[in-house]
Amino acid sequence: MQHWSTTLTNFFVGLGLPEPVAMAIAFIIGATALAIFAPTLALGLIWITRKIISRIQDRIGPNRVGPYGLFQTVADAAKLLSKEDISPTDADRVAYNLAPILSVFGVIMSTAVIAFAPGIIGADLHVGVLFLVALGSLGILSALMAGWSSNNKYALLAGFRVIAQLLSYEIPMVLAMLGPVLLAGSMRLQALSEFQSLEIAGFNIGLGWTAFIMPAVFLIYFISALAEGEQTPFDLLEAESELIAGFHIEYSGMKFAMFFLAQFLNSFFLGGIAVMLFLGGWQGPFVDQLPILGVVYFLGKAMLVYAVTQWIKGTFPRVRIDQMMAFAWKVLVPMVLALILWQMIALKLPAPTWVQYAAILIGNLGALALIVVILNRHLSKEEIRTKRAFEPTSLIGTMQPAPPSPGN
Amino acid sequence: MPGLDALPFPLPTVQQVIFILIAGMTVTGALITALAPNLFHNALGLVLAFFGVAGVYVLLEAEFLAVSQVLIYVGAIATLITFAIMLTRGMMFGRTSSTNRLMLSTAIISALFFLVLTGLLVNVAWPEIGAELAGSEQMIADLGEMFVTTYLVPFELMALLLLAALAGAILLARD
Amino acid sequence: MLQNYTFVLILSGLALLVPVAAIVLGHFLGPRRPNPIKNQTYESGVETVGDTWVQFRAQYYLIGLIFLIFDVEVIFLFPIALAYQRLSLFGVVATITFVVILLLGLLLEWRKGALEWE
Amino acid sequence: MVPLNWYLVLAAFIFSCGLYAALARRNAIAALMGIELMLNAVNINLVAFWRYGEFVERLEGQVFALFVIAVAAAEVAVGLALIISVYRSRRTVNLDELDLLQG
Repeated sequence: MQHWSTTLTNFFVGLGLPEPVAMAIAFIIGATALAIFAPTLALGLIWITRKIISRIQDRIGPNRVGPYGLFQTVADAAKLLSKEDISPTDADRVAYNLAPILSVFGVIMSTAVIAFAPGIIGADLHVGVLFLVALGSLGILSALMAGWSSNNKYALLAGFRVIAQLLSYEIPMVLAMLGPVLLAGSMRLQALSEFQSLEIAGFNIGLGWTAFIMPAVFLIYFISALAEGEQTPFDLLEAESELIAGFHIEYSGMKFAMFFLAQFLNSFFLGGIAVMLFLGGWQGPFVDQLPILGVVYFLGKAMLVYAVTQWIKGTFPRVRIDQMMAFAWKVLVPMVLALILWQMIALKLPAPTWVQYAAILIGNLGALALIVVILNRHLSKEEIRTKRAFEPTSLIGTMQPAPPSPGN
Repeated sequence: MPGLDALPFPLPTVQQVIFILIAGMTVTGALITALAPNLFHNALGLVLAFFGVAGVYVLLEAEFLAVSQVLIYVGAIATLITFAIMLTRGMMFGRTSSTNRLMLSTAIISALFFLVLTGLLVNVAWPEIGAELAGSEQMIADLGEMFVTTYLVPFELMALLLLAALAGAILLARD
Repeated sequence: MLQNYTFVLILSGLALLVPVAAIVLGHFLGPRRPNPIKNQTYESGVETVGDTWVQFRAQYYLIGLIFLIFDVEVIFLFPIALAYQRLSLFGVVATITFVVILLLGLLLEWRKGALEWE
Repeated sequence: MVPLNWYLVLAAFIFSCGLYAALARRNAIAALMGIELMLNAVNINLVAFWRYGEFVERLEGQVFALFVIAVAAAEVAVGLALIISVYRSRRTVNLDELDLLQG
């Protein structure tokens, strides 16, 4: 499949431009498309989130501005544009203003390596997967700068908390990404998507998803991505209902909007990475005949994953910070390391490919079963059950009357 | 264009312009790291320099190295340095000068070092071959293969070294 | 390869432009009436006490430390994964040894209690 | 292509900045940052010589640079842990106040 830039360049060369100029124009057009696509997508994502969450909470959600309230986010953006831009005294000017820019910069850059369809990818970097992870460190940097420069204790504390969270979950995430890379033998996202084809009688139905071979690795990636995207149940940073806003507490107006935008896009793209690595990317029926269908498949799958994260947001309670850290280091990391080890052994079994894949699948199912057993045993321990039922650690928000004192 | 040929120096190619941009970024970062009195600004300058160095690696077509530079230096080392700055903060802001009494002599030595080195480097006729690379993806795979064949001993030793560093650092840093 | 990065460079210019343009626009469209009270640090309506630079707990540093070590080792696994199809048995054993050392490191932290968040 | 000299001069400049920071700064963490800069400068040289050298396919410069990065990670981890540990007992990280070994 020809890369889009080649097609565009050839078109401009056909118009009589010299080749370097034609290529530059093609690149600028492509980059502009991506840079416009990302913020527009964010407007849509915010609308979808509000609709899903309000349905879960038995509300209607935005329904005034435009059909189905579609333009509500546009109105909100316009409102934020007209808000005063307050910066606290003693804030460190440079870092304070750079932090929101950096956070948006990171998410827009990650569109560069997203494989939308065969031949439609900004730049098919040979280190694609690691490039995406590296952009994640920009998010860490921006949290650090925002927290430090605001000259606010809460912002600094929240910044440190969120960095500890992002760091802890990056390890299981990267290790889970190693699974598909080992199978496909490439870090290019286009190659990873191409790898997940499945031909039955010469027709590609596009269901060779790596998630079918390694469900446990996929689950680990998904959980880590929830934490990396600061989504419930790992949204300790924001904890909208009980804490103040986190490291961006001192930001207002458009600068705050930038953090907001970056967060929504980030969780969408983390879902997009899950689709590219585990859920077949742009693969689907008829995509070989009509490549542009890939865009529909990819965005559809990514939206579905995003909807699931919002569903989780509307359903699950938040975890405590100690639970969160322990979960990353004591459950996810050992498990994914063991799974990768098993996969390495299975891939070198002297047997046909399908036997190797079956071995990987068995290992993954075994890991899932092990987790269920351990969790079951842990949660059914008598002391934990009593503690959960009768002794909440804090009475705030539990709706229970205080236990009667023994003196009565 | 006859006008351009008359210039006393050749026009830079696109790659050279990009190199100058990246080098400017790196130099700015390095200067902030060395000279700014505020420790946090030092750390930010260091991050800028790290990004610049990653850009230099890209220009040298060492893709994997560039991405590891960002992941390890920016993502982990710079973060760790900032954590340490926060943990050891105390009297270091503003009250005393940020440099010690060796400042002047060190500045002179560093400047001389740079000037002498530059004078030497510019005058040596380095053999510049710069052969075409076979393919970037192939190169990354070759790198991986070398880790477990040619460079097996340093590779495994490195793992052990990191393990030892981890153990030692945890012992030191715990309350 | 450099062609790919030319695109990345162009996109990075635009990716900087989008937030900068938005913030500058917001800066000019919004009102500007700062006063000392408005510009105070917001700490939930309570007057700010003392320095912002409160002492941090070492646990954060420990998390960063463990992350650093693991990050380095995990990154080294990626090129090996690319070459994995053509590795000999010797190479496979070497890779597995490397992963086992990684696991040992995790076990060590666990035993030392560095993973406890008290 | 960019001449090799340019990379070398850039590396020399970064190295000098690192040298200055490592020697002249009072704060131990700033000195450590200077050392990081020096290591980065060395890495630039390694990779530049690899790229312009004779045996591009042997990848020695890249492998060496990667090992330098790994060792730098270990160095930072232990160095910062030392600094934190010293700070706990002496309440300072200023290098010229840490003179316990001075006669």
